[in-house]
Amino acid sequence: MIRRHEDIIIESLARFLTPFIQAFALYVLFLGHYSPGGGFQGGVLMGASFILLVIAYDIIEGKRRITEKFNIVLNATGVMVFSGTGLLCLILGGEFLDYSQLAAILPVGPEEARGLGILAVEIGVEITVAAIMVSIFLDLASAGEHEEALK
Amino acid sequence: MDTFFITTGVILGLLTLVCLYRVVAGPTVLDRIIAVGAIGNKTTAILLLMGMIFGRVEMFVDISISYALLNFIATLGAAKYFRVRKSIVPGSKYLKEKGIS
Amino acid sequence: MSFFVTFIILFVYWMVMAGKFDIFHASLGVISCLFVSYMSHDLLFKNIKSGGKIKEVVRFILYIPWLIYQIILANLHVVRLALSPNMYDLIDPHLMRFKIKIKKDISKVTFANSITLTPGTITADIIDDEFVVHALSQAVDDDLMTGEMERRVAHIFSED
Amino acid sequence: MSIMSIVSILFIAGGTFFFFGATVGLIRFPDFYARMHATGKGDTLGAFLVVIGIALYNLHNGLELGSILTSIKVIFIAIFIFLANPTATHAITKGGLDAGVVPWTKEKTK
Repeated sequence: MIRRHEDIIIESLARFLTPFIQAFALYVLFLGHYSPGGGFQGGVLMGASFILLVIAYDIIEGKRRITEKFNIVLNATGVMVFSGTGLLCLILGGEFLDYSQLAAILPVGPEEARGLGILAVEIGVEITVAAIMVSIFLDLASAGEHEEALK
Repeated sequence: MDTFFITTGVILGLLTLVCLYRVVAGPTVLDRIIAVGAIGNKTTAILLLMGMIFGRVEMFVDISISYALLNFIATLGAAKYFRVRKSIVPGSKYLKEKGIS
Repeated sequence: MSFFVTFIILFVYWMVMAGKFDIFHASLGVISCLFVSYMSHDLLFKNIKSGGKIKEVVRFILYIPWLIYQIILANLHVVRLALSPNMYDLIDPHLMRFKIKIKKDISKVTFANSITLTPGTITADIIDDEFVVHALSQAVDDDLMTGEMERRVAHIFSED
Repeated sequence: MSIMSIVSILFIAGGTFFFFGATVGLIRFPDFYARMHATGKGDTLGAFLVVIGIALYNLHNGLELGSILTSIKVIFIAIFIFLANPTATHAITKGGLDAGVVPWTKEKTK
């Protein structure tokens, strides 16, 4: 029922492209403040690379790489990174997401601390967006029954 | 040189509008997918031309790469989605049953 | 093995994309490339064999100019058909199928994409060692039947 | 006007011409397999030429590290288009074949 290697052209190209798309997604995340980009766009590209793999192979291969449980954990981790950074600022005596307070625990000045704080928040956004995209795609593509869809 | 870039961009934009006719009028879904893919290719080029006009190519090239990637994945996904639905054209027979060509 | 090769390729790619060579960005690059190569090191190279890769890459690069010449011919062919007023007399679309001799997956993929890019033919399907090709007019599949492209592709991946 | 800008103008104009041919083919050809021929080839070469022309023109102010890196990135787009476009063409054609769209042939119209 699940036919593997049904189309070697798409499969080879997906295998060739996926690492580069993922590296590009992380590039968009980390250099977002020099060029358009950031957490959301990087997360979309990261999720899209996974969707490309699922399209080229099948849903079983996708679930072998990221299981549903791990996906839920990733969702929660992203939100926790985001809100944890904000809460850390709150605990350190500033307002919510007031990154300059992070300088108290980091060995840098307030300006660099602000940049690092934004980076941490963007990492959280990226993880959440990628995980949510993947789970929405899996739910839609399989209509609730993962073995049936996109074979 | 800017005039040349703007002219090229306008021509490509008009071609995009012509492709839009196929998106609206295409008899089957696959025609629409092709036309959307063609529009995406032109948009990749138009984004780079816009970067040349504004003098910020290093910024627009990232948008262009992302656009090309997402366009490609969207085309593949649409093609795969309509492949598992066996009949697109009403009344057509499934080709594999009677053998191709 | 494939992990390290993937990491090196991705790191070069990252540094070219980033264009910033200070310690902070380089360490970010190392982190993200390690992450990506951990996630997908089995994708880029399925089974790496020692030797022969460099020769294939060189032969592939030497193949590209001939391919670009064929692509330009293909485009002139399509544009001439599209712009000619009596287009319906000139085109004769049909499906054809033929067997090929090359075995490796990568050769098949190269051959299929080359067929798609060259005059008047599109690879529609690959069933084991049989190609289904949609041709736009009768003259072009005679070109394909001479088998020159298949010989060239087989030469790249040393299958001749 | 240096030589490089003239060459890049030629490239971009050629790419626009092939885009034009592809679009006319997309409108005029009888069925979607034939339209596939127009877009799959014409758009590939058109986008490829335009992108290469832009990468060349980007270097006309002299060879600095930043502009060379930007040109390499632009050439990545060209390589990507070169790989991705035939694959998308193949995917749609296979989709049409599997979905049972009968190709238009000459005998049917007579």
